[in-house]
Amino acid sequence: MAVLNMVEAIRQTLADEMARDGRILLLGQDIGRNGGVFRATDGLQERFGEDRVVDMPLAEAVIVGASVGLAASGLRPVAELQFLGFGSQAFHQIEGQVARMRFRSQGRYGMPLVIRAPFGGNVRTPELHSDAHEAKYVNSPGLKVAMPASAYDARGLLAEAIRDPDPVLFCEPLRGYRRIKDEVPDADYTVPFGQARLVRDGTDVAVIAWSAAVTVAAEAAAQLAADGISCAVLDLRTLVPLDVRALAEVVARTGRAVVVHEAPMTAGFGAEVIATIQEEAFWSLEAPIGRVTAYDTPYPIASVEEHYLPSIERVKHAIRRVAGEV
Amino acid sequence: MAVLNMVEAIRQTLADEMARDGRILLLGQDIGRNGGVFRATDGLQERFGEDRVVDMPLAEAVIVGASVGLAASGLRPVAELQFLGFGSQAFHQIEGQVARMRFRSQGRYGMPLVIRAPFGGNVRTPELHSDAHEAKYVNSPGLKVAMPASAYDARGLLAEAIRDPDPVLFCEPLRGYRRIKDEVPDADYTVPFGQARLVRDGTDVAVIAWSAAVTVAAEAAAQLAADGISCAVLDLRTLVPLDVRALAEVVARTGRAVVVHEAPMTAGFGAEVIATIQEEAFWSLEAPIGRVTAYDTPYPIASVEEHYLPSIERVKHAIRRVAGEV
Amino acid sequence: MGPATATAREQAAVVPVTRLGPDGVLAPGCDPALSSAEALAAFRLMLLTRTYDERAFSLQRQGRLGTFSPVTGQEASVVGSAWALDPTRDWVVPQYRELPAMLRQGHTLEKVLLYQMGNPVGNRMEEGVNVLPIQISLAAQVPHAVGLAWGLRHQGLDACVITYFGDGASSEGDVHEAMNLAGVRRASVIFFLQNNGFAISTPVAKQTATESFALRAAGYGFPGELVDGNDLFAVYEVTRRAVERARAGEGPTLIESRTYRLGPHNTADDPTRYVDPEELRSWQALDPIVRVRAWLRSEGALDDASEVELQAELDGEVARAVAAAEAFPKVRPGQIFEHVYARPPDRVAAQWESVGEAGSA
Amino acid sequence: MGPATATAREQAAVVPVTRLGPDGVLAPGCDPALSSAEALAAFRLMLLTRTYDERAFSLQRQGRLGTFSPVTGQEASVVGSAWALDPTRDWVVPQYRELPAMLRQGHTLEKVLLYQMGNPVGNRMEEGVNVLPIQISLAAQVPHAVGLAWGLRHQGLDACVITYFGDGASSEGDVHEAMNLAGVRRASVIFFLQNNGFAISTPVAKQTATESFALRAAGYGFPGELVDGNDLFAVYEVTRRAVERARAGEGPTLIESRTYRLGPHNTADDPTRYVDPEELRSWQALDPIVRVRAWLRSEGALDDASEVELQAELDGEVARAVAAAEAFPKVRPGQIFEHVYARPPDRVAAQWESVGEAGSA
Ligand SMILES: Cc1ncc(C[n+]2csc(CCOP(=O)(O)OP(=O)(O)O)c2C)c(N)n1
Ligand SMILES: Cc1ncc(C[n+]2csc(CCOP(=O)(O)OP(=O)(O)O)c2C)c(N)n1
Ligand SMILES: [Mg+2]
Ligand SMILES: [Mg+2]
Repeated sequence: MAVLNMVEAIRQTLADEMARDGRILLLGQDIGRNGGVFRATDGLQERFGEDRVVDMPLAEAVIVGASVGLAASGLRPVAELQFLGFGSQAFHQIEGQVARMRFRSQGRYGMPLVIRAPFGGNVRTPELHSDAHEAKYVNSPGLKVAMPASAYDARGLLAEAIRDPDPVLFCEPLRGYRRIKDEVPDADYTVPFGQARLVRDGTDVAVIAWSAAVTVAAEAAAQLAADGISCAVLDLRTLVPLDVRALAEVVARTGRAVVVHEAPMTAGFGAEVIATIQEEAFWSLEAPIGRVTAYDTPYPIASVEEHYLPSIERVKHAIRRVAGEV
Repeated sequence: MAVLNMVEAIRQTLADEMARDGRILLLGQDIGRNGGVFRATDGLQERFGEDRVVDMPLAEAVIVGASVGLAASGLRPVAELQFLGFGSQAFHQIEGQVARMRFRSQGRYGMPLVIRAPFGGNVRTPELHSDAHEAKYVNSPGLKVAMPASAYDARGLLAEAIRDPDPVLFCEPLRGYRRIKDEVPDADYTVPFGQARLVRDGTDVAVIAWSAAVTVAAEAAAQLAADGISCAVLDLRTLVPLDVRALAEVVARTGRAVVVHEAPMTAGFGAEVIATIQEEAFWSLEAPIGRVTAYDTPYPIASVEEHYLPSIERVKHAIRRVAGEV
Repeated sequence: MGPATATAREQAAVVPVTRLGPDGVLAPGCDPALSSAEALAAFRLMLLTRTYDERAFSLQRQGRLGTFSPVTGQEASVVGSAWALDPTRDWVVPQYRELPAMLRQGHTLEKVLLYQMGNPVGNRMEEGVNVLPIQISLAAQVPHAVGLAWGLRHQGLDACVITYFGDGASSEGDVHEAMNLAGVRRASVIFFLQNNGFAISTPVAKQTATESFALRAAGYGFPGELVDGNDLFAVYEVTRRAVERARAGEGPTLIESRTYRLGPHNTADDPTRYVDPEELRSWQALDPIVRVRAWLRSEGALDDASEVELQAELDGEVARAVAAAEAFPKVRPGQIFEHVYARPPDRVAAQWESVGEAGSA
Repeated sequence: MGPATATAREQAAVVPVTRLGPDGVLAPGCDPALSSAEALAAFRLMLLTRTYDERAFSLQRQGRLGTFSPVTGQEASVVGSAWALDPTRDWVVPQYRELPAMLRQGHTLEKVLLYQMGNPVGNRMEEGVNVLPIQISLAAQVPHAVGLAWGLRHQGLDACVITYFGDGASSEGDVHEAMNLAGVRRASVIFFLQNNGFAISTPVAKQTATESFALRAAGYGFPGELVDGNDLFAVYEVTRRAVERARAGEGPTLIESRTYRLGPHNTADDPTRYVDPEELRSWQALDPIVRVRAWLRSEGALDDASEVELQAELDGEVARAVAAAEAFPKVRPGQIFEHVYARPPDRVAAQWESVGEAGSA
């Protein structure tokens, strides 16, 4: 058992999976000699060779599109988008091809591939690097979407994603690469998809989040505990599959909920969480479910991003409001 | 006053707007000599010339990307995507460029452009032509999204879209091109954005829809009226801006609601409607809000699309369920 | 095979390689690229395609078949290129107008019809049929072909991949990204661009200003060839050369096959709105089937009697496929969910159970 | 201007056009493309850029500036090309590493710094400064340039547009789609591809297999030129030729400017991980500033004293810009909402009102 940050956990998982399964190959921009701009693949090209860790031309659609062909040939590509924001360049390949190839070919060509993509705020990137686009991919059936919030889950969910016969978009929070650290077992394990993680239990308000927003939610909950508000914090881990039961259960206990995410509010995945809860746990609800999200604006310049993103203060305020305190 | 179908209303609006404003130019695939694959631009090239009605190479990203440059030069491009599904090829230009250019340039380069795109089921298209992708664009701040459900609105909203200084994605229901007909005034008018239309008032259940789903909702409501269930039907008309007040008001009257849309359920715009209602009208709600949507699968082969799309039967059933009857 | 060496302009890829003239006579000094037995087999496939197109058109008009895109006019282009492959190890990555290439690889008319009649299982290639599904999202298949070629070679297989795309599709960014990657990786892939004059109504002159699409290859570091796409022998020869390069590990080739769509874009299209009748007539005179037929007759490989017999055989083949497809069990609503996921999310599984019921989500 | 006529290999676009040698001596038979007064002015801008890069680097290390991408090594490439334009009517559509082209068009160091210090208003070009915002989504600006050129000409303006993009960005589909459209529309646009050897760490040999990017132009029906990007005179001359073609209505030109990124990709990059020190040294010997300086000295347009004076002047210019930018009012949270919409949706307006409050949405 070692304490790793998320980027270390991811790197180790990639190495272990590649050692385990010779069909896995990595492809992406600057992932070889440079080891990835965040060093997620540092040392892997040295270890596995240029044929299995491949620096690609600067073209996201063909990184994804070639992965479709590689998968059809019997391999298990793990593609890296340098940033999720540049997944938009490959959007037609992801939603139109990756997600639909099994269906289109009626099972002949499964797509056991993973698309890794960092995203998320608070690391002062230039424009377009931090945007949380997850909802767009969730609304693209055929794809699974994983959003780990801890190093433990980054490892377990990535191993699961690589082994899953379906294509997975694996979103990695930039903020967590260095700043989220926790214990990661040395032994092999996977975290199954569709099982949310109860980060903390509580009786007053359920706070639901994924990826780096879980840290914000947990911190807000911890601070409010001192004030006598007992919050459950649920980390969804994967948005597709969605752990509908866990949502219903936690809200059944609390009767109140707040969703927190880094994407713009309107048509963000928080809306789906709210819709699902009101479908599954309507009669438990004692107050409107709160949303703490980014605004409905493009991701702003880094100097004001902390005002744009859900902050601990905003989450606490929303919890208090939902709890009926303000 | 004439009875027009939606494609006629759109064609007439394009002609009138082009006559009114010399800065408008149309660009798209097969829109010139062929008059568009659905004849939406029939006769316009003859009338306005090859310089203002431009057949483009088969490349969606540059149809949109060139529109950005055309707008920056002071023109008002109206681009046609042959199908909304192929907007995915231009997704980076739409969400990353069109939607953000005003913001990025801090007001120097507004984007008074319109992207017209047909979509929607029940006209037996090949794969990828019918998909309802609206939620992905709604979650792309900077853009407005219009989804007319009648010929009257097609005309009024398109004129408004063309005159609006912000970029507008204008989604046209394929099913309505020939099959939705209603009265369209000859005189110039616009339909303002962000004002939902109460298609029918009612007291038991509010049915909320947009685009061709409005027809399904209205028919279901009409049939249930005979059975003594009184439904209001609200046509959102534009998703961005969203008429939050109209949603709150109609649900305040009915206490119950059903959302109907052609997109897959999970993270479809129905989720946003539900989230908004529960935020704005929670205390009015007497039952969970129902969703009648497409399934969370890729759009299927045409022979089974009627099972995939919200049908009158499924909408009626959902209304009865929400009304507490089943 | 023992063609005359390419001329300088041919090498510059702006004058098409031509072997078999419109009259069915081989250019002076050229040996036929195919033996007469092989040419007859290729001719059979061309004629089967034409026969199918005609039958399918009438089925479509009767409402027994969905919209489809005929191959008519492009038979030499598709058959000549596919003929250069070894179906047991090579792969075809089609757009949607390459029926005979799919058949040559082992796909069946019955399944094609089944799909066009509305049953998705018709789109499943059987194991051993080395074909990817037809592509509706234009050009999106081109990156797949590169990845496929790369992956096969990565696994030590001596396979090459041909991908088809149109003059219209060639404008999509995917084609550029794929060709560039193929150059870098020296992928064993043949980019077979069928320039049939149109993308729906858009003439190629509005699609691009280049003198020849084949010139694009130099921008990616591999050879480009321009070929008369209505000439079975020339198409076969040029593609064969590309296959040999690929097998030798020399990487990709781009081939522009210059041909013409003699029919409508698809059964919903009205080409009289935009096709110049004179241009159409001039290309009708270059019908690829007429040419091969004339050559086969001049070689004594075909005569009136054997052609009547062949046509009857092909009519029968199409009729049997239609009968079999029509006899296939009707599509079920549940098929909406089949093969979407290998491991469906619970929510999707729940929708699946309810499909067809009014109470469904 | 009276250059020697291009050689055949130059015309084939695989050997760079070169005029001013690394020693600052003009190739035999060449007239200088710029008068010594103009060359001195261009040199001033090159040196300002280098001066700015050095100052900005140290500000960044002090935490007074965000991440930025230096121009170092590419000054001749950017300045020489921009110099061929008329800022009063022509337009620049940049990627992000073309600071001096933006300055030449009228943008200011102060605004550049303001943006890099975190105030978005620094990214607003003033009216009359014919520049589009810098582009982070690589290659997405290239279609904009084509539309802009098209739109200006549509309105009867005799303007041309230059767009910059890197060897890395050139692999994106957007570049292909844009160049193809430009060919079809004969748009007055110059595609200026700065091949500086790298896309972050990816060497150009892994980016493409082509012998020269300039060869891509033939695939779109317009000329391509390859130029020594460290040679101010050659870059100016080749770009000037392209501008003249554009003005004459002859359409686009693609220029590959072969240069080298002497510094890191940006201030967060560690090039020692991937740059070959020997290769770096060989390019340091080709420093574009050294060359022009030598020529200016040989012409008597520059000497020790005037250069010291010039450097002091540039240091002062940069220092004043830094001071002005640092004195600018601090960014406000409300700026998140400014200029998002001309007519914001109610919901966005409501968020705007609440921004900065804990109770905000
Ligand atoms: C990405 C995309 N854009 C638009 C369309 C609509 N569309 C279908 S076929 C076609 C023309 C294709 O032309 P070409 O590639 O030359 O092939 P051809 O039909 O001539 O064989 C168009 C525009 C599509 N299917 N996909
Ligand atoms: C579409 C897109 N993909 C990836 C990136 C990340 N990225 C930023 S700069 C860069 C390299 C750009 O190389 P090049 O175009 O050669 O320009 P240079 O930095 O050498 O001037 C990359 C990959 C991006 N900004 N945009
Ligand atoms: Mg074509
Ligand atoms: Mg570069």
